[in-house]
Amino acid sequence: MYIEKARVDSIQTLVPNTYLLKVFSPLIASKIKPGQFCNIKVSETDYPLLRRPFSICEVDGNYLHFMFDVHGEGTRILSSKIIGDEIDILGPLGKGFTYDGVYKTAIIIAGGIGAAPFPYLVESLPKDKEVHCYIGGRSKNNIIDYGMKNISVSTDDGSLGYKGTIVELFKQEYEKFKKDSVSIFACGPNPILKALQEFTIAKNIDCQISTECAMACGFGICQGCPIDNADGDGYYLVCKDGPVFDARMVRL
Amino acid sequence: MYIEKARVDSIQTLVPNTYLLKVFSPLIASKIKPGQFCNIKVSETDYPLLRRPFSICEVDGNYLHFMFDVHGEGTRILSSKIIGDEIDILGPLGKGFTYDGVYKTAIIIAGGIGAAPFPYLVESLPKDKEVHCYIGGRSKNNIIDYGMKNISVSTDDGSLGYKGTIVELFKQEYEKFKKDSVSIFACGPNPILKALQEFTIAKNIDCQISTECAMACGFGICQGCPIDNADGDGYYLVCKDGPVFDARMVRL
Amino acid sequence: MSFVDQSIQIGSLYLKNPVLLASGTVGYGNEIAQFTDMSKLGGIVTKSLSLKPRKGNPPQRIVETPSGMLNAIGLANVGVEVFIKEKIPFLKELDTTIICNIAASSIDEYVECTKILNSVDIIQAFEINVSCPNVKEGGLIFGNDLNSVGRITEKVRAVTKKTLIIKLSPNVSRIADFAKVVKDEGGDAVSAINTLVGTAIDIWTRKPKIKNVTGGLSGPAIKPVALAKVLEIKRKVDIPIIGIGGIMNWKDAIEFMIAGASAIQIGTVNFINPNAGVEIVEGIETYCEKCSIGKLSDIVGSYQI
Amino acid sequence: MSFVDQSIQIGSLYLKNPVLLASGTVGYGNEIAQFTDMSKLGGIVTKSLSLKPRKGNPPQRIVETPSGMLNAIGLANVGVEVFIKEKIPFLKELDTTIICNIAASSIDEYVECTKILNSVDIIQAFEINVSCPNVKEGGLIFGNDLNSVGRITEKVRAVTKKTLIIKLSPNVSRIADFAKVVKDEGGDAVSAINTLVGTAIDIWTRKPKIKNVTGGLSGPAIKPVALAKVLEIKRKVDIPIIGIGGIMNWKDAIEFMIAGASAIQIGTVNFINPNAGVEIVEGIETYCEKCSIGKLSDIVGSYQI
Ligand SMILES: Cc1cc2nc3c(=O)[nH]c(=O)nc-3n(C[C@H](O)[C@H](O)[C@H](O)COP(=O)(O)OP(=O)(O)OC[C@H]3O[C@@H](n4cnc5c(N)ncnc54)[C@H](O)[C@@H]3O)c2cc1C
Ligand SMILES: Cc1cc2nc3c(=O)[nH]c(=O)nc-3n(C[C@H](O)[C@H](O)[C@H](O)COP(=O)(O)OP(=O)(O)OC[C@H]3O[C@@H](n4cnc5c(N)ncnc54)[C@H](O)[C@@H]3O)c2cc1C
Ligand SMILES: Cc1cc2nc3c(=O)[nH]c(=O)nc-3n(C[C@H](O)[C@H](O)[C@H](O)COP(=O)(O)O)c2cc1C
Ligand SMILES: Cc1cc2nc3c(=O)[nH]c(=O)nc-3n(C[C@H](O)[C@H](O)[C@H](O)COP(=O)(O)O)c2cc1C
Ligand code: FES
Ligand code: FES
Repeated sequence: MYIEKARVDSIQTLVPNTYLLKVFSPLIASKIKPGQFCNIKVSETDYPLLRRPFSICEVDGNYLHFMFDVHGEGTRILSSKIIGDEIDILGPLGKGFTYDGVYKTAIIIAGGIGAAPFPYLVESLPKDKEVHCYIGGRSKNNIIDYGMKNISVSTDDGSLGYKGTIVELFKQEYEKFKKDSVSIFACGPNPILKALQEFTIAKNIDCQISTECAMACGFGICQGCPIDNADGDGYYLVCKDGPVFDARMVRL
Repeated sequence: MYIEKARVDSIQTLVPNTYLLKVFSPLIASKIKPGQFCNIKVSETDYPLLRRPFSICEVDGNYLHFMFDVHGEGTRILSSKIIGDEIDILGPLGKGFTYDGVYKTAIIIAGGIGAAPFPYLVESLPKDKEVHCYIGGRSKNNIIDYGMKNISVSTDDGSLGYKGTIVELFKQEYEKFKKDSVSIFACGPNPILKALQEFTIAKNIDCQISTECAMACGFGICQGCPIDNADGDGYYLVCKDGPVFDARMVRL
Repeated sequence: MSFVDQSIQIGSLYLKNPVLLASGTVGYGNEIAQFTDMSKLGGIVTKSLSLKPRKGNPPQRIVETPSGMLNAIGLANVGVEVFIKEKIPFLKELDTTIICNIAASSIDEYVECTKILNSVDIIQAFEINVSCPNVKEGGLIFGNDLNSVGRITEKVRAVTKKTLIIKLSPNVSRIADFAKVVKDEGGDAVSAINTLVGTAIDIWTRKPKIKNVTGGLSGPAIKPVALAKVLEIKRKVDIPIIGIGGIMNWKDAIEFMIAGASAIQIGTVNFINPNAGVEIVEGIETYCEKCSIGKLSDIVGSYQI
Repeated sequence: MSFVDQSIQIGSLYLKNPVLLASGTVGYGNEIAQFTDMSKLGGIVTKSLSLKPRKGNPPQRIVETPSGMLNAIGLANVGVEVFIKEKIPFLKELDTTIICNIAASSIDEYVECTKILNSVDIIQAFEINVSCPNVKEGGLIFGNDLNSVGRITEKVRAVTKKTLIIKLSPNVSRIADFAKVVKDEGGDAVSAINTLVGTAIDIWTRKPKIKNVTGGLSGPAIKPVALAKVLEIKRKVDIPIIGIGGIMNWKDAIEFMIAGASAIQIGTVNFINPNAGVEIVEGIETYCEKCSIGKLSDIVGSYQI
């Protein structure tokens, strides 16, 4: 794990309110794995106080990409960075996706900004795996297909693709993959992950979900980020034991 | 008084650590007088919390100039503004210089960043007045002669002009002006103002000094900025009754 | 065109909306009137008044801290007499509710001030400041002592029928006990909170940055503490609360109301944005419309715990 | 090459420098060791330990506030037994002073924990947490009660000869009274402060942002309050103080020492900059050189008032 002062190389708007930030960060780039995250200091002052956690979106040589939505003040500050600015990044953090198992098709399910971790995962999957990406959003302007392949889309308002949630769409299409061995990788709003968790546990499909939780440190010293274990008799820490968990391991 | 969102038109370094900021602020520009000041919000967030007071340095049509030293976090943030940024400015505030009296020569005495209010004063003086500017600084790199005329210089280290404080230099040269009627306008560190106050009161010379005090509001509602009156039995408010005072009125 | 009823009733005090400007942060109203339309506010609370004029503390009186500020003004004020003669005429013109804040160094002085001011028609309520951290006599010696707060409430209550609000100190373990005693002694409401005691030291001169050594901490830094105090009172004592502490915008104001505040006061923010009060009234309006709240007072204490 | 003597003596406890990592903000040292050279620190204080493991509070446990954060971890910890078996071996390797923080829900539990841990050689001091705002039993019920703090100090003192530090609650009117009782009952030092009680509410769901309803406020926001508490103790009671609260850098550390702290602890800043402790030690060094201070302990309580 490193704390690296990373120079902004580019920042672009992918879809309204969603940015792609590219920074020069060779140390972290050399180690970080899909599904891991970094904890980013968005300003040079002590305000806002805490770092902000972001999944690694893509690695390109010495460069890291982060994909983020402007949510509150921290992400607004981040979105106003310009080329040459330095950003203080702590990472790589957490446990990422396990994707080298014995399955045939990787199914990616992303809701909204839940798309963030997948370009790097898609890129990193063993060449023999097939990939199918399910991407959901509120409306067609929110569909983020950056770095995705083989895409099915749903929107809440039906303005693009299936009208409904992405998990509903996946459930309908699941028959297609039924005979193959599949492994699911999902990230998005909690209700979506919950619906998916129920489905995959019932059907006994391998499913890894990337979870979120308010964090102070991001590396295990504050105990601020608990998530219930499946039995409900103890907690994992999202930052250390996650953010990616086997869907069977946790209670959402 | 106005609260105006002013667009940055230019920002330049005058001498190391001293900046000149030019903003488009037509309302305030139309009213502000030499010696008055503005209270500036240096960031778009609630941090730093308070505005920062700065003297008006120059007015150029719809534009205001401020001259400032980087001192702490607020001025550091201000110095990193770029063209097109918007800054929230409250002004004009306080009582400025009275400069239309019956005197022949205006003598300006500035220590360090105390130079800030004088370009506008020099510009605004009635055409029949003569002007002589005494400018002091730590070393030749700190001498700010922007907008000044007819200059005598002192430095603490003797690297330029007289070696010593600017008030010492003025006292030595005062003989020159003795027979004329003069009016003194001064701004700078407290010890300099104090020395000058003593001298001018003893010699019965008109002298106005621009003072500083920590401020919260800048317009009279917080009572945060008292300065002792000459008798020591009450306070003036620097922001409302000053920042410019007749040297006879206050205890420094 | 607004369909939201923002009016608030506290004892006999009617406020057209819950946004008040806090004592000590608006003087007597004249300066801030240049920046904002005071008739749109719920009301203003005057700078603390004492029987005789007070010069206040020597400089330096204020210092900025992270997301906050310390002040030790020391209750500088013109005194009751000058207030009535010179400030009341302006306040009369304002078309907003006037609450008069009183600070004193003895119980008798509280009573005396209230008596004198009680006859001034436009003063609609009294806020008794028993919690100023910046004066030697009175202030926290009263505010942190249950007994004194009870006595002051009782004695002042006896001389006025106007709405009586006691402004509580946050520098205590159980603020609800203080609210309880105010209620028991006939107070109509409590204001919470006044500033927290704090200090700052210059590491080069080793002197306190504030001449008075300690000052009162206000601003966003104290908001979580203030909210917890309001919630504590609301959960334990049935008395109207005026929420104060670090409110910068309408969201903060709503947060205090949900926690239990019937009305709110804004202090430090006035120094930065003297129009904040009006903006808060407008923001509350929009929030209510979004949430289909017809009567704002319905949200008071509506926390889901 | 340094000529500044940063060493500090508190009771029988020798610290090579005054910078300690605060309880609950470094776990048991292992994670943070990846980012910083712990041998350069004065020491670390472990996460509060209880007799049995504690699961802690349900999420959400933390929320950011202006220049601060609220936490309600609820003393999640592995318990004394697992601590000795699994955490001590790592701590042994660290070449820094280990202070063991204990939290309990009864006086007996405090005594029991101390007894067990007393036999562990590398533990050089105990810090007794009587001031956690986030648990139902123990915590502030003890910390805000003079009598309880006295009893706990007395009973724990009876079972250990190691340096005994009591960590005080800031949620009281007169913290010096608590320091006095600690001194009278044989405590070697006090730590000040633990977090301030605070809360935050989501205005859309009307639920507290923290599941526990209230949490403890830490970070720069509380620094002025913490400094005032340290100064209050220093001016009234002759007992070593460990200053805590909102320290972000060496300047803040020096400010606390001038106010009266013999040593300091850093908490929240570790989450943002896990190397802050070492940077503070270095900054103190430079400050002392600039000010020609040969022995750092000379500045403790050197305020000019
Ligand atoms: C492991 C992990 C990976 C993430 N990856 C991404 C990503 O790749 N792209 C992206 O856009 N967002 C991601 N998020 C969410 C992102 O961290 C938040 O959107 C961001 O912290 C919001 O900060 P803010 O200041 O704009 O919002 P504010 O609401 O002002 O933040 C206030 C506080 O709440 C916390 N917070 C707010 N929303 C969230 C959230 N959803 N999850 C955790 N903490 C939150 C902030 O960190 C901050 O401490 C991730 C979160 C986690 C935990
Ligand atoms: C009426 C008036 C006019 C001024 N004009 C100018 C000017 O034209 N150019 C210029 O460079 N400076 C001027 N100053 C000083 C300027 O306001 C401070 O340098 C600035 O506020 C420092 O802010 P900071 O955040 O960089 O420093 P910090 O030290 O981080 O500020 C912390 C707090 O202290 C206050 N503060 C710090 N130094 C001063 C000071 N010297 N006077 C008043 N408050 C201070 C800040 O406003 C802030 O509230 C003026 C001050 C006053 C009162
Ligand atoms: C400069 C200043 C002066 C104050 N003077 C008074 C006062 O005279 N009487 C009083 O009851 N409260 C006074 N207060 C306290 C405020 O009314 C308010 O309770 C406190 O500042 C918290 O609110 P805020 O965080 O919105 O500022 C003062 C506060 C400040 C900042
Ligand atoms: C997440 C978190 C957990 C904490 N846990 C403990 C604890 O277990 N025991 C304890 O005595 N103090 C605990 N504290 C309080 C800190 O040790 C410290 O007193 C407080 O945070 C103030 O210092 P700071 O502002 O530097 O963080 C905790 C603080 C935080 C932020
Ligand atoms: S965020 Fe601190 S332990 Fe997980
Ligand atoms: S700065 Fe507020 S009264 Fe002068």
